[in-house]
Amino acid sequence: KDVHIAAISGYFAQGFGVSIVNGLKKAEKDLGVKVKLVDTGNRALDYEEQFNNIAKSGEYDLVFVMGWELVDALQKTAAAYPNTKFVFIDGVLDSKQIIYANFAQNQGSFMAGALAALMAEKGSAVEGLGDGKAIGFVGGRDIPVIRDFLAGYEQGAKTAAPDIRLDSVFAGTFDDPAKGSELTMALYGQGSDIVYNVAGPTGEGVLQASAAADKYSIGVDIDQCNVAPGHVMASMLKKADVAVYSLVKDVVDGKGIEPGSIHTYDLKSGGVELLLCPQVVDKIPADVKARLEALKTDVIDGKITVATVK
Amino acid sequence: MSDRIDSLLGQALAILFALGLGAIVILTVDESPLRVLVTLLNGAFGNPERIAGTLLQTTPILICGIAACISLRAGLFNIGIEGQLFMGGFWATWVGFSFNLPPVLHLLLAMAVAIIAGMAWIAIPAFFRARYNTNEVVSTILANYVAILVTSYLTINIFKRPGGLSETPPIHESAYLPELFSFSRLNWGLIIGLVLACAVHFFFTRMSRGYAVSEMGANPKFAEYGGIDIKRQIFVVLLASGAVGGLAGGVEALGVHHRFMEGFAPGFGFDGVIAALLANGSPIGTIFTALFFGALRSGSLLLEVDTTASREIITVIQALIILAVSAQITIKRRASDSTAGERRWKF
Amino acid sequence: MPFAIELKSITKRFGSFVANEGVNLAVERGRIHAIIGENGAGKTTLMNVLFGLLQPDEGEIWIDGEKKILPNPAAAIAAGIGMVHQHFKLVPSLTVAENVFLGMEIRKGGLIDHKAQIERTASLSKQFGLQVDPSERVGLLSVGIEQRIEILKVLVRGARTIILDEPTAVLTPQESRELFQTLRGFVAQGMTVLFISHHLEEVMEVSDTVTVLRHGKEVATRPTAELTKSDLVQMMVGRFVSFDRRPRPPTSGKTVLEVEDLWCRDERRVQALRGVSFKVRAGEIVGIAGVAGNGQTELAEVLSGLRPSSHGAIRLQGRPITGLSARAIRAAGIAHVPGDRLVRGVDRNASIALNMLMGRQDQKPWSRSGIIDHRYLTEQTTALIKRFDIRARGPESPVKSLSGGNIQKVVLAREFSGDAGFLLIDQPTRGVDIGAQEAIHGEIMRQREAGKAILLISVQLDELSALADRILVMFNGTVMGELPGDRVDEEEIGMLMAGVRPGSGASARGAA
Amino acid sequence: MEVLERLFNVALVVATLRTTAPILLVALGGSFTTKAGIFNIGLEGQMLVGAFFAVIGTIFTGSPWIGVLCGVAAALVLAFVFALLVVTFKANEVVVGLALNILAGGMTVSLLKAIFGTRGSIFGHGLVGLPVLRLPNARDLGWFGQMISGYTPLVYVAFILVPVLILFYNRSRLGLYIRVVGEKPEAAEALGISIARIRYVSSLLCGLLAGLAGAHLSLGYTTMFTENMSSGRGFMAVAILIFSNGDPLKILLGCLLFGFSDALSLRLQTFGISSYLVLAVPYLVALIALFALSYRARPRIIQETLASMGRALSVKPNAATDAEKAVTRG
Ligand SMILES: Nc1ncnc2c1ncn2[C@@H]1O[C@H](COP(=O)(O)OP(=O)(O)OP(=O)(O)O)[C@@H](O)[C@H]1O
Ligand SMILES: Nc1ncnc2c1ncn2[C@@H]1O[C@H](COP(=O)(O)OP(=O)(O)OP(=O)(O)O)[C@@H](O)[C@H]1O
Ligand SMILES: [Mg+2]
Ligand SMILES: [Mg+2]
Repeated sequence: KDVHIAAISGYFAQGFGVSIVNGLKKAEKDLGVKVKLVDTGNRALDYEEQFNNIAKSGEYDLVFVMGWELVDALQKTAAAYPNTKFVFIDGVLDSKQIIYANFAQNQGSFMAGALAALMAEKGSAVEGLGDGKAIGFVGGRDIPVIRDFLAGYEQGAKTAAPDIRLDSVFAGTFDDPAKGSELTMALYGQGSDIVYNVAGPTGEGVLQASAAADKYSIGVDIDQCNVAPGHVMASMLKKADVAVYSLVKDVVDGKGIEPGSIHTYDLKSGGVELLLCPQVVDKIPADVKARLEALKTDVIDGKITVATVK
Repeated sequence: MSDRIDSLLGQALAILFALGLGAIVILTVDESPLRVLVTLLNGAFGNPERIAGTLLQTTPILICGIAACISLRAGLFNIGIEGQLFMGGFWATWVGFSFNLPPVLHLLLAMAVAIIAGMAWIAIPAFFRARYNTNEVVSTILANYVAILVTSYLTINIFKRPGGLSETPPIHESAYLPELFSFSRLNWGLIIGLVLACAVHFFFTRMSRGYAVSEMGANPKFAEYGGIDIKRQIFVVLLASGAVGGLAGGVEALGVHHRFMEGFAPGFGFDGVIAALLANGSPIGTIFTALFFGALRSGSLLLEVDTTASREIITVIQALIILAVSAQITIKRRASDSTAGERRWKF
Repeated sequence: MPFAIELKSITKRFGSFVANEGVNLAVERGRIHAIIGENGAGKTTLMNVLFGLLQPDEGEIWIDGEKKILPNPAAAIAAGIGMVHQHFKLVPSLTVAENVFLGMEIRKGGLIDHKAQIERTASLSKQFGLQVDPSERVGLLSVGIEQRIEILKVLVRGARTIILDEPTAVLTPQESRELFQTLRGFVAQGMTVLFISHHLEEVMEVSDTVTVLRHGKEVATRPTAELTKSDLVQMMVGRFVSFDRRPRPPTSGKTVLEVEDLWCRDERRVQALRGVSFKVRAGEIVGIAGVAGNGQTELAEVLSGLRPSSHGAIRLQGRPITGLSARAIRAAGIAHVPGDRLVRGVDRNASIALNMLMGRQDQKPWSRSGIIDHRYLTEQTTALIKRFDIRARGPESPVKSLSGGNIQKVVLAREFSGDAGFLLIDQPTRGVDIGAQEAIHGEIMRQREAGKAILLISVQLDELSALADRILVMFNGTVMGELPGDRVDEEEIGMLMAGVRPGSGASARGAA
Repeated sequence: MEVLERLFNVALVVATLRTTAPILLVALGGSFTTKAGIFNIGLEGQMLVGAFFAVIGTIFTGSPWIGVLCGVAAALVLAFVFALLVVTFKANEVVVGLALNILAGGMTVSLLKAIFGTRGSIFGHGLVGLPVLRLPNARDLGWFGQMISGYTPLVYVAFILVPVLILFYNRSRLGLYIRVVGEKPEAAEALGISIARIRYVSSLLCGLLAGLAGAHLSLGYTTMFTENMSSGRGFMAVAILIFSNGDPLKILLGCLLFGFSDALSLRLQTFGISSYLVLAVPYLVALIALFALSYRARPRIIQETLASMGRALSVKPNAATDAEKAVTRG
């Protein structure tokens, strides 16, 4: 019997969603499962029927759900169809029927903030940096998940270099790269030399702006080093592809996944990670790299607790 | 009567033409039009739940459509229904979660506030349209953007509930608009919409004010000659249209979502305008066009799950239908308005 | 020498309506030729045929001894014919020179050469004595200058025959005189001028020959010198009392409407009314005669509150109503049959019944507490359809399915069936056939007998003489004189309509 | 003081010019239809398909220039449909414009899914943007050099088009005829100028520039396509067109105002003002400008009220036609 997997989200087009899709594609290829992607669009009214349509078919062995706006519909459906296994990606809810794949984006962002701050502190000692002693952040919409990234980023920066200024802005939308690019230019203009994007397609504009302005940016969710090679300093990976793949594999292998179980993907488990881009890695001074390693260890060991925003 | 049949026939032909084009579009994305049609029908009417789902989708389109009808009949173009809906939805929610009131009273107050919010949101464009003839199409479209941003601001920066959700706290149950059946979120909003459609139909066909408004839309010079105060009436009509737009938001907030969040009800305002246009500004006709769009929307939800075609195909087909019908209307107009040519010579 | 222009038995039909019937017209080169006739006599139609705007159904056009087919204005222009339309077609935001050269711009390197255009315009304007400032924007100029520009447009296209449709209708007396000067200059340079006019003294003054049209037929073509003004009027209006005067019991009551020194401007901000005063008593029909465009429309609009007056007072039943809204004026007791019935008088797409409702949708018994009594409306409409002999399938028939005459009856039925004490009736039978005219006249008389005060504006003298107790003749925004309705002296009224005060001999235009 | 310096500097000017360029291009396109007496609310959609097909064209040919051509061609198709319905079939301009916007939105997403398998954004796939032009010697000019150098070509095109269009309307025959058709169709008709033809031509010219504006968004401003990436810029342009009446110079001023308010408001965010409020600023500026200018223009408007009212909407199958040709002016 074929294994059928569904994924439902409004964000398949954005970094994190792309990562999920990649994981599923890989599972499709390697494990021979059947995958159905359901795009929710952006109308709250539609979500519940879409969940119902999926659950009622009874056809899917595992349903991945991504996006906080779907929570309401998810919980209702999960309660109504206890036999359908839903995996909520990127958060933990009260329901015991749902499986959770939780990513510690705050931890990853903590590392990104530390890197940005340490580099900014070096100032013009590093090629392409100025002495603004400031770092930037461009968010998509001003929503809690993005604030969670921001909180980690800020804490990382302050921990690594307390004097660094952080300018954070939001584009108000995930799909206006032009606005992302403009915001980034504004941040550069105000002294930031490194800008972290957490803004989906808007963020692509951030990365492109770093190339246009000959400055630095930090990618998010997936490996974005190649969007603006040499200008993307690092990418904060949220390895949804890995998470998704391993969960699917468990199903294929007949290992039961416990409803209500929480699968955590953090620095410790390697589910989130700061990837220094190979094009830039040589420009990063050794002491910065060492400090980053130390900070990472502190977080993993629990010496530093990274704040989270809900 | 034959006029009526002619025009219905014309519209039907136009819709068929658009559907034909739509079929071609579907073929280009490698899906069978027939399968799409069957899935659509199944998704929209396959079982009682799905029928209720269709009616659930129909409700906001219908109420927004009535808001549009009110302005269209007066020869005005309120494209800001979207913004009025967001405002109405937000402020109804606000009443719903910030006050503790007895059940019916709470609901009524929240509805009233939704209506007032919708009116307030159109008041300035309406004033400038009435007084200085400021193009209401553009001013109401721009106001939509502002409304969506402002409600987002209020939701996320001011009233956000704790937790990972970008939404307001839920409203108290005393402000719920009751559901009609246990198996669906379909609620009294549909009844409100139907009653409103009949009321607006009654207004335009039976009431003196409605007569004055529709004559202003049909021939403003005649209305002016008959002693109708056009400026005042423009203002009032736009306010009324905004009020219904706000009500649509109230119904969605109190009947379906019980809270306000991002993505509250995007696009329903536009759908409503289009439904009203297709119905030629008739509220009763809008019931059917709204149902048509509701079925398309609802059917497309299954389409997404059961076929490889995406829901945007439905948007494309919708647009094609509007285009076909808009041209159709004028083909008739040109044929019947033979006096226009005569008049030109008399100049 | 061949005629400059020769039209041979031109017939032009619009549907079943014959606008020109076998019209012959021959004009020698170097002459000013006038064409006169009542409204709707077919003058403009004939000129449009000559200018290629309309195609004749029968007949031939010969220009300088050659037979021509003129499928469009461009062909006419190529044949040396130019036309200045009754309504100017200038673009306000463009300069004089740009307007003159519009459609045949002088270009250098692909771009319009404004300098050259201005120079050419200046030299042309000098050559023909048409003073204009070529670089001025047209929107800022007066009507008189606009007309010069229209003439320049024609000249610059090399016209040798110039048609002017009612050129003096919009001009001040001084401007008219200057225009005539210019026209004489044209013929002195070997050009030919055809012009249409309703002002007989002008025709007498400047034309060499004159053609009179009546009901689409040519009545006469004569050298002007052989004719007197009263000959012209005679030929123009024919046996103008075509209706028998309606028998009338004397019913004269108290003054209902009083207009005192009323002034207003038209859309172009030109004074359209210049101090009009009169009274209308109950049971009296006061006629307003005059050539169209002498302020009658504006008078009607001011009285009904659709146009603001700039000065003066209107009193209805002794109460001042100046400056009130159209609604308040209606409520005060004025019913109005508008002159442009398709624009203002009806909603063509609505049913007859709904058209009957306009203006009284808020009144009992048409509506009660805001709800229209459709049963009453249908009953009333059915009754009115019967009473006014409206040929329609029923009260629900859309107005657009009715013929012109019947649409007019719908308007009359609505306005006459109210209880307004004063009826303002503008062109009640324009475009209406004889049968319907009879009926409408009968209805107007019934209203008079019912004690209504009636102001009847009409360009048809026979209509006025059949109906009116007194006739006021309007000219150029003023009341030229008053005649008793029962003894209309055609000579006298013709003179007044032409702006000549009997006895004084001088044109009133000069005095105005 | 320091705050002001952080806010007002050359970077702000540069940002203003950058944010202005796409709106300017599309608004200049709209100037053709506005001048020809057509109310074109479909600019948004034309821009969007322009952006989309520019990217598609680039991906399939590898040349951004061919991409630009593809974008323009797609916008032209939409413009042609607009003209066909509005001019030939006398459909309501607002209805057609809105429907074409919806069509553009749905079509681009459907095609995204059909071609790339997902909705959202496309970049990579061998997509290359238009090159940045650095003017020679710009460095020697100091801040001025900074201001005028380093944009992608279509930015220069947008600003150069302003004088070109002024010249076009004042000195070219077509420009003159477009103005005449919009202002006084009877005059054009009387002189044998075909109103329909001029309206077609101006619709297509409009499509041309709207397509360029879209291509600029996806190949110049950024190098990617995102669904709905025109983000209301077309509607902004319509607002500007209403109060500029289509005059290129006034369009430039209007666009600069929006570009400036956009650029400035983005910077204001770093001072802790909520992003949602800041983002509303350009729309509010547009609204205020619309209202303020219509208040000023009122005497003319009073006369036109009735004419435009009949025309503003003829949903009723046979509503007044005589006012149809009147131009909507705010
Ligand atoms: N295009 C047309 N279609 C139908 N009837 C027309 C048309 N043009 C003119 N007519 C009719 O033909 C008749 C003659 O019109 P024409 O304009 O030639 O009159 P005129 O003598 O110039 O009148 P006026 O003195 O009022 O200008 C009128 O009854 C008019 O209604
Ligand atoms: N478009 C139409 N639809 C339906 N009926 C029509 C239409 N046009 C005309 N009719 C009918 O045909 C009849 C003749 O119309 P027509 O306009 O020729 O009248 P007419 O003889 O000129 O009358 P009048 O002299 O009053 O203008 C009218 O009574 C009218 O009811
Ligand atoms: Mg005439
Ligand atoms: Mg007739």
